Amino acid sequence: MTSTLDQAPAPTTPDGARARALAAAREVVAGHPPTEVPQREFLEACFDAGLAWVQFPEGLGGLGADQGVQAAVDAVLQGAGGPIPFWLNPMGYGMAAPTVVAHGSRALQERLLKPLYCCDEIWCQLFSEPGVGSDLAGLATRAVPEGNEWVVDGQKVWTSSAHKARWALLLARTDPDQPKHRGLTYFVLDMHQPGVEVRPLRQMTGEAEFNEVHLTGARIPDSHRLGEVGEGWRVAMTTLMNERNAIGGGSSVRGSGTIADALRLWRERPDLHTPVLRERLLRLAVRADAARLTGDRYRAEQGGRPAGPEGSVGKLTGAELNQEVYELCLDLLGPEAALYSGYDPTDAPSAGDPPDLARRFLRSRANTIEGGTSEVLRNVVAERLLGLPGDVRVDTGRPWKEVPRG
Amino acid sequence: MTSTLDQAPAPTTPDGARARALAAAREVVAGHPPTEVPQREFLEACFDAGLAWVQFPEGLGGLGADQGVQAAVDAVLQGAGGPIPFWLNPMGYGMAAPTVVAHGSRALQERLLKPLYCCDEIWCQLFSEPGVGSDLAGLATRAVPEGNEWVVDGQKVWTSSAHKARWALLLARTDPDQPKHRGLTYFVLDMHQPGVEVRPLRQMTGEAEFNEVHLTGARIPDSHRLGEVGEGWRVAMTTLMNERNAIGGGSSVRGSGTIADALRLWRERPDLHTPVLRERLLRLAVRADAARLTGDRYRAEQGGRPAGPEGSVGKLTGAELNQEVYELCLDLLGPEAALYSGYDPTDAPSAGDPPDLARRFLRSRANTIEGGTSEVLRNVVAERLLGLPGDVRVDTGRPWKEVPRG
Amino acid sequence: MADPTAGTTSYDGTEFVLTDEQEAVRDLARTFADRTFDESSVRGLLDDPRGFDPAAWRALGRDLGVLGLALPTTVGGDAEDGRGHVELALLAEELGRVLAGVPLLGSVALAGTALARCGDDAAAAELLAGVLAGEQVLALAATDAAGRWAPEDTGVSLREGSDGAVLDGTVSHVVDGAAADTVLVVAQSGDGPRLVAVAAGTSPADGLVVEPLTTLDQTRRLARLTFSGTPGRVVGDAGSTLDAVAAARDAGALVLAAGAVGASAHLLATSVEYARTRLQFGRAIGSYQGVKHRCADMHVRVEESRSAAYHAAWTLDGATDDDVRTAVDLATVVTGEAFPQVAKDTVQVHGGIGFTWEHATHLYYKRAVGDAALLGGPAAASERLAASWLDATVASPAVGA
Amino acid sequence: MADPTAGTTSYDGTEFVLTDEQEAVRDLARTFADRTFDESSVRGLLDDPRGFDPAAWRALGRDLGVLGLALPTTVGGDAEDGRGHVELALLAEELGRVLAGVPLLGSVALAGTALARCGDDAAAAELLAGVLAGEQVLALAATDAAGRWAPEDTGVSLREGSDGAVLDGTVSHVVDGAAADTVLVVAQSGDGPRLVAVAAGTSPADGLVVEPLTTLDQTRRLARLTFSGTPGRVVGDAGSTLDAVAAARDAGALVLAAGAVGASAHLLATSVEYARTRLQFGRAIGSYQGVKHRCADMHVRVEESRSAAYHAAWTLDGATDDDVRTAVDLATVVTGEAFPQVAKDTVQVHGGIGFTWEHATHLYYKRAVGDAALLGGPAAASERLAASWLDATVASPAVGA
Repeated sequence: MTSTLDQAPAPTTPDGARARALAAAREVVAGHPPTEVPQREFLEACFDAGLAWVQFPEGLGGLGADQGVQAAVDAVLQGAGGPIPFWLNPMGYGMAAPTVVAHGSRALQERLLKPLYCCDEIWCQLFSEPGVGSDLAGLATRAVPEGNEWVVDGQKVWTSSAHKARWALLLARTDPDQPKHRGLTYFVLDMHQPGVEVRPLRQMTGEAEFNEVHLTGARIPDSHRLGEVGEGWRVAMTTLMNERNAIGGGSSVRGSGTIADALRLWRERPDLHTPVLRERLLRLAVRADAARLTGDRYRAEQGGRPAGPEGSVGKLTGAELNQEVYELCLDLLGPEAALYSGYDPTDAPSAGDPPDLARRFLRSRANTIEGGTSEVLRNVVAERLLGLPGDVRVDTGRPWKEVPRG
Repeated sequence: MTSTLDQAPAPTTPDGARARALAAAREVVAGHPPTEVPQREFLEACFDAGLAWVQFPEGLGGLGADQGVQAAVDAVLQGAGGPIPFWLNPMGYGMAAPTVVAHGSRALQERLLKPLYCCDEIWCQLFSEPGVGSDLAGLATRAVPEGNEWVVDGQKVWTSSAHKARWALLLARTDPDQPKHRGLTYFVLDMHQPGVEVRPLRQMTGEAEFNEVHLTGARIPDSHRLGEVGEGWRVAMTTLMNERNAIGGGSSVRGSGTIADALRLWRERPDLHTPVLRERLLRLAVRADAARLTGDRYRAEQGGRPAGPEGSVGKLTGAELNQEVYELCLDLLGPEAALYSGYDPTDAPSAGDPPDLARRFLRSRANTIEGGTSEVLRNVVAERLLGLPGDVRVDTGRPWKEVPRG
Repeated sequence: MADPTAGTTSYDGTEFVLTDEQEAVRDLARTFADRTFDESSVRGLLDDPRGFDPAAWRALGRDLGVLGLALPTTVGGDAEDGRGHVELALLAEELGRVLAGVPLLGSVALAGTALARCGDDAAAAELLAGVLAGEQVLALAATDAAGRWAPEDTGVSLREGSDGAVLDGTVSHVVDGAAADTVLVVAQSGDGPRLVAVAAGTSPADGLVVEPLTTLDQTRRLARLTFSGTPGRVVGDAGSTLDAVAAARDAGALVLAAGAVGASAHLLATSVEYARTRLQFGRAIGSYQGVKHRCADMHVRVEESRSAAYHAAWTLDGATDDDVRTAVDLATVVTGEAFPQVAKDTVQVHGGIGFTWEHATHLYYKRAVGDAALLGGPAAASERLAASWLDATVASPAVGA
Repeated sequence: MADPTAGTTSYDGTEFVLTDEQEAVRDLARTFADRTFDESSVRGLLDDPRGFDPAAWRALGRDLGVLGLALPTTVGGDAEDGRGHVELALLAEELGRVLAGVPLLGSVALAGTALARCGDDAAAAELLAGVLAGEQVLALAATDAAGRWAPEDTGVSLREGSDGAVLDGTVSHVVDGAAADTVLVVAQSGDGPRLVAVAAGTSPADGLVVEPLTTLDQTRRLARLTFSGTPGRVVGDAGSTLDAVAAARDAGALVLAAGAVGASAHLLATSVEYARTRLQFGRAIGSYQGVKHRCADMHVRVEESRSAAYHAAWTLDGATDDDVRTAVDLATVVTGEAFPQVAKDTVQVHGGIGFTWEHATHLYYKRAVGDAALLGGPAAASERLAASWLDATVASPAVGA
């Protein structure tokens, strides 16, 4: 059904847990109506009721229930006007929380999860570096042990929300003598310390959506390590898969998502119509719908199971489609496309403004790069889904420090 | 100028040689009017007058003149109704003759060149093999010395005109212990001997334009070797470059070549017009014209010098354009495209028939494979014209027999 | 036009999740297709005058009993509440995978659906009995003399002869038209278009000339039929004709789309296997990004084809809230773009061998090209989608009720 | 419309082969461009209110003397027999390569050509003198209030005021319109469109409002001009106006196309250098076919762009037997497709860094996008080519006399 997302999830959980969670959700929205109480109060109530991540242990924002129950709970919470927690603290909610709960000590979990969910503490991710690009495992930021701490030096880039983040997920090299994947360790870094400097990174749209983060003798207590020393790559892979699937998630309503911008422009501006542009728009709308249905199909076929590399298909098609959609919008606009709302970072439109198509057009160039370049995603599709052999590797098994970089 | 091909070539040759050649050409057409005498008589007269390949030595069909003079001579000969020799014996005229004159003994040259030019003896090329594909230098056909002869065993494929050829250009492996490029030798093989078996190779159009050639103890006198033992690759490369440039040569008249088929269909069938197909045809016509002008520009910029890897650009664009042109033709034809003139090899239309668009459509699938796949040509463009590094090689320097094949 | 059965029943399954019964149909179809058709048997039919395998047809009808899966019980089929299209798609996918030589499209999807919707269940049941048993072949002639899908005006006229209804005119590109025992012709009468059943046994003396066409795709036969005062039997209601033929086209387009999914998936598997094992310069060609990325794109196309075709099937079953015509047209456009492209990519991945007659790829490529010329093809479907999504001034392409 | 000078003189050079003098112009332009403009100076102009470098403009006009290369001697330029377009293209290519901030397009190609063809050489010479010396800037306003190229009806009207001609109306997207000392406006009079020179010094009290627009491409400035009873001076013949503006568009389109060639070639060189030196997984990224084949395709696009732009230049010089309008439109369509694509490919080859403000690629990308919105762009050129090549029932696209 095209409206599967609105339906109750498949009943894979014992009815008891499900009923208990739903009762708790109804109690929260009754006691703390999200449209009436401050957002923080509502979020705290959710957390305390175990509705933040129902599959987490009790006391850590969860109920120890099946993850499939979350959709039903969210339907109640959001149906009453509650916020979508992911968008409040994306790196925290989507990436940090599952990693901390899987790899952190109980003390660390208790320290971090509630402020994360309540948005008292925003999270960011320190993975990418100027030198690494698609070769993430080749990263050079060093973490050196010193007593009960780690001392970190290096430079990270493409960090969203770094300027407002209290905590960062950090991937750093702890052993340069190992082959690259085996010398990495995963940490939680306190962003509020002298060794951390955040600089905005301006992009072609004029805005600075991302940051560079310079780490100079930054310190991390060993208790903030997630997973074993040298196991950082394995820990990170779980996180990245979540990110890619989130990006390529897609919509389940025809004509929504990026294509909606082109369809709206088409409807509102009949003066711009030509038969050739009509054909181009139709083809894009068809591709958007084929991608949408494929996302629906994968979700249906997977039931409650987490997505695998199939998620790369949606990310790949979505990224290229976005670019073509905004190219069409600019072609439709003709001379109007020569204008811009302004490159000063403060010129960026606010949420209520009509879509700034030229800005989205420029922004879409990053879609085939961020979260896995289209080249890497095609490798993933071909190698992991189709079983084609990998490329000839010159770096496998060599100590990281001996592999040429640049 | 769009009509450069009709003009006299740039005067890079001493006027004497040029005038002498033109005088000889006028004498030949006066004494042996090509529209009146048998074709063989005309060709023999041309050869004897040194007008076959003016740059060849006297007595071997040439005058020892600059190659640039040939265009002026051909203008006279073909202007009087003479045939275009290339199309009478393509492998002989375009590939065998230059190779024989560069690498054969004088005795061999005297034996082979005149019958070649007069079309008493047709030539073919035995390079490709079922196992090699783009990796031509990996070929497996063996030539083993025995007394003053070589004994050849192996299988060749994609051979045009093999069934009517008297001679073949053969590339065979003479030393499997050498890395693949260094163990090859180049021969002239007599096709009229028991060890040579020619089998037609039927293609998706229904016709058998090519052949397989099975070599079983075929014999070659050592005097029919072209170039040194182990130098076959170097000798072959000259020949192949000629072939690729011939394929990608292109036209110098707007709207001619493959695109003409689509333009003619468009003109003759206004009932098939739609705005969207009109746009597609326009884009193809623009691409065809951009490719045509690029060919013109390369020829003009190169003056009389032989083409280098730039020829790959024309072959690459031409092949993909051909395919799109015939795809458009079939889309234009709609239901008519579901029909075919017949798959029996005898159903192929003759020269006078209207173009069989469905047949050309099917035939065009080979364009991006034959004479260098589009993948290989993109490598050539990127590596030889742009200087990008080659791929990681696992076969370089290894003895041929140790490199995996299949 | 919405499927009249949509919304009248509630469907308790989930779109894209096969029921156990549907899984069983797929397994049955796959086993049958693999056992019955291999490359050699498919090639054997290329020059066969009938162009299909009567034994396989009988097996599908009589032994497996799968030809009535999407035809209503009221005409002898197995489908309740307008269901069965998922099953039909699975069958068509598996048959398409092997280019099976059976007249499923003409007999079941086109003529069968038209009869089931013609308004005369008794006549429909009578004409369909032989088909459901795999004993007979039916065809639907709703094209014009140029082979264009044109049910509103095929150019065949219906008049009262001395002994009943007679037809005059020519239709071309009739799927399974030469093999058909009975052809259901859409003919123009004073009451508008009518369905007229003409027995193929009708002698030339009665003015029926059946010419098999030489088709680009030799695995799917087309014929030209010329009627000159040819007697026929009018079936169904005058008012139902166009709706019946439209439903037939929907079912036919589903069979084509699902067949394209099976064929494309087969081509992809062939290409991947070749790319894994064919070596060039000492390496598998699939390790080069030129080949590897092409295969990745083929995979995306196959996946999207499957999503679109299955969505059409579930929608025809009334199991989504989408519009039937939209879902079917979407499947036609998506598979109509993907299938030829995947076939071209397959030739390119295989290199020279993929261009030969000996290699099976050309049979699939021609199927892809030939399919595009049937039922209006992706061109007409695309035009309808554009009219529905883009031309309406008020309606948005968001899914309505 | 054929170039009126074509065919009147015989040209003894060969198309695509530069004469020694043309080589010298190219070398001069390249040296000048490289010495005068680097990324830092180009970025410095992004926020400059004038948007161009007056010293560079003076150097081109007074010191190098290259601004009149394609303008006839009769108006103070250097061109004989309608020649000089190859030289203009070479100059534009080298300036485009570095995104040079000089008003060549508006002052020379557009306003200069329009004046040279307006039918009043004396007035043209007078207005052009400051431009040829690199002291002044001219602009041509032939767009409408929405910025569409619309010389037939810009929406500006010309009437007789108490003290002479006055204008009313709005034009937008006027290239170099805010920097211009004099704007040549195409205005509608009772005699049809006329060229009217308006001094930019005209005070707002006289009803001239000049609004610089915030452009996507900050390296090429556009302005909106509103006239309210604004006084101006009519120049040239009524009958010559549209031909003069059409010639201006041809020259402007040549400058855009040649500039696109220089810019695309620069992007390709940047991409190749990055692909040669940037390592991933221990190898240069240019050794992967994903990147390598992209670069190969970029090369083909740059080569075809150069061929088409040069062919337009030689054709405008009367040195080919092609039609001027066709050759210019072809150059617009080919470069209009290639330049944005090459810019997009450059971003992709560079990865994240190519998306940053700090990297110069976005300046070129925006130039590519902005250019497409000028002079009707590739869309209008493509439409004219289609009308000429495809719609005529008799004429074939083969080159005529």
